[in-house]
Amino acid sequence: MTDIAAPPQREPFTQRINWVDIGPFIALAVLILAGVIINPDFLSPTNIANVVTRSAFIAIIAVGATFVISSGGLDLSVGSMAAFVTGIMIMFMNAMVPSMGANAIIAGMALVLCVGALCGLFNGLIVTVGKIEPFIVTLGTMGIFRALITFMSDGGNIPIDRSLREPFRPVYYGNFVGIPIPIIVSIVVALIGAFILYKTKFGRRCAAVGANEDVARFSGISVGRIRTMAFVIQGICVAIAAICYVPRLGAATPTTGLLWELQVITAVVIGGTALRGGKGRIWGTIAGAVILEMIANLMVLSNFISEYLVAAVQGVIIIIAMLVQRFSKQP
Amino acid sequence: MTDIAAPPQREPFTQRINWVDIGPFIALAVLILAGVIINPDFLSPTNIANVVTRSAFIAIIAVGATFVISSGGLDLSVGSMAAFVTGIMIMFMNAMVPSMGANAIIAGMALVLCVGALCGLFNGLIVTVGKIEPFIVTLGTMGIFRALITFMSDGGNIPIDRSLREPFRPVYYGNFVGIPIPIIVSIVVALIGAFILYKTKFGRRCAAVGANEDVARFSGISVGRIRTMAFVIQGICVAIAAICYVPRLGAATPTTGLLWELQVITAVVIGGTALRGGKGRIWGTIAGAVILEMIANLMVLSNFISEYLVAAVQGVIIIIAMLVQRFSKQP
Amino acid sequence: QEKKTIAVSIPAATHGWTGGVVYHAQKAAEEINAAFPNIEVTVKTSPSAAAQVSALEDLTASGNLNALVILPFSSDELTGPVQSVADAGTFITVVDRGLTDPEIQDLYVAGDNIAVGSTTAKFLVDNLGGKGDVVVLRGIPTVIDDERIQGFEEGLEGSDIKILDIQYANWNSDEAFSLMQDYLAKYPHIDAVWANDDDMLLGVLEAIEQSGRTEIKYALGGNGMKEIIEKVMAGDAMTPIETPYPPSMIKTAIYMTAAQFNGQAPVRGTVKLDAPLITKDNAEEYYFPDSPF
Amino acid sequence: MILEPAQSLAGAVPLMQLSELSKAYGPVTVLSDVNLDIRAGEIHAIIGENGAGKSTLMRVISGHVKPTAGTIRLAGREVTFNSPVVAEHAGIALVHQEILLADGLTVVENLFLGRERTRHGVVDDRAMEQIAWERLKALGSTASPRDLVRNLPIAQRQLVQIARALLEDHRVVIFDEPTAVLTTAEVDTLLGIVRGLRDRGVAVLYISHRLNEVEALADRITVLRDGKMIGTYEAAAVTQEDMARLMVGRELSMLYPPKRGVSTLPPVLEIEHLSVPGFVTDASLVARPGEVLGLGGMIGAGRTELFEGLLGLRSAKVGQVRVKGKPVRIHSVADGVDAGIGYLTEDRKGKGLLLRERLAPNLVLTALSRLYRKPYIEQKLEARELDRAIGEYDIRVRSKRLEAGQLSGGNQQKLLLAKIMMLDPQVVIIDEPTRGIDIGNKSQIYSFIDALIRAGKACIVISSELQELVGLCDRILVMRAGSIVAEFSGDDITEEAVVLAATSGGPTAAAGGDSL
Ligand SMILES: Nc1ncnc2c1ncn2[C@@H]1O[C@H](COP(=O)(O)OP(=O)(O)OP(=O)(O)O)[C@@H](O)[C@H]1O
Ligand SMILES: Nc1ncnc2c1ncn2[C@@H]1O[C@H](COP(=O)(O)OP(=O)(O)OP(=O)(O)O)[C@@H](O)[C@H]1O
Ligand SMILES: [Mg+2]
Ligand SMILES: [Mg+2]
Repeated sequence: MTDIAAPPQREPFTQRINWVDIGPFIALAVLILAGVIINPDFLSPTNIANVVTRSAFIAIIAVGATFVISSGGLDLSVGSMAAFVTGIMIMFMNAMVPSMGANAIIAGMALVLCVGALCGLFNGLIVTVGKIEPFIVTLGTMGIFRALITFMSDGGNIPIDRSLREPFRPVYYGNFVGIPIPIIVSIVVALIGAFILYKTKFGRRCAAVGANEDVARFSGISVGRIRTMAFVIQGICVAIAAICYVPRLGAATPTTGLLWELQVITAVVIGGTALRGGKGRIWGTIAGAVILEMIANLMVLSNFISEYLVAAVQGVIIIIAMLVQRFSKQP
Repeated sequence: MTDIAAPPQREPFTQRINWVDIGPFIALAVLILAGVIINPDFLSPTNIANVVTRSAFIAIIAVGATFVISSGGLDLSVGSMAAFVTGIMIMFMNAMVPSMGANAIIAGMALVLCVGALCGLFNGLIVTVGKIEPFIVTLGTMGIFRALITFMSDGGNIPIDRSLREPFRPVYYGNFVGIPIPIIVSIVVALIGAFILYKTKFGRRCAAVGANEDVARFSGISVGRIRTMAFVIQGICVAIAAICYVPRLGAATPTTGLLWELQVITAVVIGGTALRGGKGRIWGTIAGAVILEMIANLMVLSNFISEYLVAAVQGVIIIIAMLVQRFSKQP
Repeated sequence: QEKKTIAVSIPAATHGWTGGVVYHAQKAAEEINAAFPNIEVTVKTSPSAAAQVSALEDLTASGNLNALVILPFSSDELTGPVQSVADAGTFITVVDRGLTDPEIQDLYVAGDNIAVGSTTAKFLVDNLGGKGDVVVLRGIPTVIDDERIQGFEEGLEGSDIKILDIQYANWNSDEAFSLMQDYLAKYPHIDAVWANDDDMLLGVLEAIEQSGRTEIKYALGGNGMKEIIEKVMAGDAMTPIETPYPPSMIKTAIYMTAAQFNGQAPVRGTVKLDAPLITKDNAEEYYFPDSPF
Repeated sequence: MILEPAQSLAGAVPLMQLSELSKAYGPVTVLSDVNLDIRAGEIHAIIGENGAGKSTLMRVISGHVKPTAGTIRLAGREVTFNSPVVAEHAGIALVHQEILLADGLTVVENLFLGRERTRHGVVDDRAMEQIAWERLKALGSTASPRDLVRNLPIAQRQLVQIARALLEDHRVVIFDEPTAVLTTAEVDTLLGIVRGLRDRGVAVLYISHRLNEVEALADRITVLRDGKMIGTYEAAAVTQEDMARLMVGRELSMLYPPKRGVSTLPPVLEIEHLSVPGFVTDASLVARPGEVLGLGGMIGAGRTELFEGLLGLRSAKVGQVRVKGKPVRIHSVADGVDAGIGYLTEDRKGKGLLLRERLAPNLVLTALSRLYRKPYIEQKLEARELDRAIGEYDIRVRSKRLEAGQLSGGNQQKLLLAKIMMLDPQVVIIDEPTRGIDIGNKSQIYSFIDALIRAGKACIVISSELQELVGLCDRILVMRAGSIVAEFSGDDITEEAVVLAATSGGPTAAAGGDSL
């Protein structure tokens, strides 16, 4: 009974774990197959590049959401937070242009990261100090951020200064060794996220808090601090996404980031992270984000779906994607 | 130890329980006070009647949501489901008018209840049989129902037949002993809901399934069936709400019920039902629904809020409402 | 000869007017595809500015796009992306809202949202004898909404007509209904109501009817929804006029764009659709009974 | 002497027959070829070391786990239980070793879950509460039917769980270490009830590590070792020593290490005037290095809350706390750890371990910051720590990739001990150190405790097992109804004295102690 050596033939466990991780990628593969059948152009380099690049926003934010959700929280405010911080960033840069010229972009980036972190901190503190359901808190702050951007833009929109458009453009449209910048950014974010979640004390504690709050407290983990930190990370991710977003649309409007929160959470869940908390799966999340964007892309590329029914088809595909995973999990 | 003493006086517990239940009503009271201070017209009979009547839709749907949530589920599709069943109902009634005249309304009501129940069943089966997070499933069906109504109405709207307008009108605008019909309906729905949830085996098992799935299963409760039933009840409530809704504007449009799901869930949570499942609180839910509608009403009645910031103030008030509860809970 | 493709990119049918746009766009597509075998028109809707940019990328990805007809979500956000489509040599037709850089578009079929506001305002100024109290319901915070409000306020300038209140009702009849009920509770005297879109007007009318308030002389909308046109034709006292903002403008644009692939010389420049006052007399010409809108 | 396995008596037809039962998890064989017959109207004890497979066997019998091979016959007919429900309909009830209740619900709701009593369609709360009240009373539980289970101490939960299993009449009732979390008084009541069941012709399967109970109760005894049957014996024929030897497969050294005698060294931990509203009133105590300080009392005396209060896990009013003479303020477990206080919870499944997490992460969870100066984690280091702990505390795991929840109760406890010791605290507070632990492991844990005392640390042991307190501790404080009422040391320490102080003429005084 005392044979301690971890025998290599412990397949069931290794397998089970791998399967959960692979699930989303299988779904992704299936989707790509479908795509090729529907429209050969689907696999054209430009199209793939476009789709993946686009999914960057959601992917980056969803990495943050993976922290929040695995620590047992939920953040509905990310969409409007994105709009809000984008607005702040643009206004600030426009104000700085006269004095700093193109450097305003650097300053803007620095600022938006701080603002994002603060927004996250705000969410986190209300949740942990006020001891209120994250759902309600972030629903509230969702309204707050949305209103602030509407206010800042007087219900219209906040365009970025002409002189900044060009220098800023590459952040979205540029590429590095052929890979679009946003893709690189999101990969980097995911790498860092994965490192923090899987390889640091904080990450461990995050998962512990999400898995069983009592055990966490009895193990000397300050549950509140961990939860708050998760929200802060979420805020920073939102800010990073905003940085990639600005050059794409060149303006912040009251409708910026509308309903992103749903896409983000969907990406996380499709990625295999349970909404009730516990283990988070960064790479699955990334896959989830790409899946969502690909579905939207297929809707445009396919010609046999009535415009009115697009949303329905998307809904169906999302559910199917989950089923594919479910069953890929039973080997 | 043999003599069985009568059950002990259990003040502490009755008290504890009461506090949770009273919480939302305290918040409501505070809100009303604030309202009167902001604008005396607030308490005018017409205004109160209008507000409460308006809250009926959300209240009725939220009663259903209380079942789903307390059984550990979540339904994001209620808003678009409402739009969809409304559309079905109107089209059916319009088709029946020639043959049945005003009786088409009765037939329509019967039909919509069945359709609602089926929609709920659909959600429930995917969740329980497919074993997919309710969040994702209902996010998918939300898209599906929304698309269907858009399709049915060609993106325009589906107006009710002129000849039905008048006979149907009272269902929203009429009143019984001075109380508007929708209020009566929602009270009746709440009464029935409370009875089912608190006084029947099903209700007890709902809470048990939400509180601890494994324990429920070991106790021989068929978790799947209970969860599915909860979704069906949700569907029926949506249908009832639809019945009260049709006569109000006499049409279904692709924007009908937009974002109701968020209001519904908020009402339930403000009402004191925990999102992670367990005990559901019907009356709290009703209070929650009224609170939400009242906040919106106050936003308009108050003079000092920029139209841009309304959402922000609402968000703040919702959070405060939760805090009020939190602290009213510690006597 | 080889097939010419025209892509039409428009907002998704999220409320009545956009619903009308989608309807007319699809009708145009069907008709043209049927009539001219060498022309292929595809219609794509997008729920948001970001999605519309994505759609543009997708449509151009294949690289064989001859013309683009676009009704931009918002000018600033779409200017850049449309620019890059134009750079690929595609013929650009912009509908309704101009881009921030007019150089980009070959053809511009312009609606005039400012006019929608100001025409209505002028009517009120004339018919309320230059003074009175009005409440306003605005839509979803977007450029359209902003321009209409702007036009309305300009239109009132110089008169003694006072705007008691402006609130968002998101172009949603239910929210408009609630909002109007609250306006009625808040203001004992209202002379006129303006909802900057007919969807909202429907809710407003119900609320007024329910309240039984008699002092309200006018409840006006905008966009030319058929239900409202019907009222105008019927000479309704409360809604005697309407300002058109015909979603059919998309159809016009598509046809004008398609013409060039059919032998005719490409039409360039700007076509401005005015927003004339629709009254009992001219209502018929704005009435499309089979349109959903 | 050599023991002959008992021949199953001719005539007495077994109610239940297990033949060649085996269970394997993947490549891990947990049960192999178990043959067992269970008769109506007998109390059949199953004993074995931690991880021997007792619980697994019971889970198989009661349909919670499907056997990989073998057959079960009930009253002669072969049966297969696909779910606990089927088994229960066949008349088989299991009281789980771990507590399976919905904490969010009240006691009565848990009791009647899935068997609600109704009066024409309406659930009949009055009736259910009345029944609940009677059943709990009969079990000597202090819980009220309307208490939220979440708010009950673990012992009360156990009683609720037992009440639940006994709610309806069954042909076979299985108790998996029912007394592990109970104090003498409740144990006696329970034993009485178990005997009652037997006399009503019910077949009782009874798992316990408390051999004195087994001796006092069992008609026949089956011994498991490493998942294999060692044999079934007539209880009359075996002594506790025999049982211990059969379980462990070797002669046992004596259970308790020699006492160290009352220490006079300056105290490591001094608690002055600590109150936990509702549970503890004005408790003061000192713990000195070189002695084991015991904390006795009936369930619900407030011992757990005292220390949960000390560590800021409950709101508490503290006069002053000193560690090594220096005043410290403790608001959280983390503060406690920094101050050198380690607390090992009594509720290892609920508050001790992440059951769905692997062993290594569980082991290092509290010690993360001590283990890693750098912000990031090296799995290697972790693995090494796990090996060390496994060796040092002799944790029996078949694979290091298991999740904590898959360890047997006893091994979970050792893992938990290892987890706390990773902080090398000055004061170790162990709440119910040997709850559900087999005799072999017990003596091990006692020697661990002895070792750390000799290493100059102080140790406080909260135990509801009188024998343990008396056998292990050099000084004993007794709590009653939230306050410390007595202190014994040296030769004054006797079970009788402790029980008397703990109950002091209370209703259960008479019942106290004498089962030991
Ligand atoms: N799901 C599982 N997967 C793998 N191994 C398991 C699983 N469940 C239990 N085991 C192993 O089966 C063995 C027997 O466990 P079991 O709980 O039956 O022991 P036990 O006799 O009840 O011990 P204790 O007296 O501590 O309760 C243990 O070694 C345990 O690690
Ligand atoms: N949250 C709670 N609400 C109400 N009563 C409680 C709560 N928790 C415990 N109790 C009661 O408070 C008293 C203290 O329980 P506690 O578990 O601390 O006793 P203990 O001495 O630790 O017993 P054990 O041997 O189980 O540790 C008991 O009467 C228990 O029933
Ligand atoms: Mg066991
Ligand atoms: Mg205790």
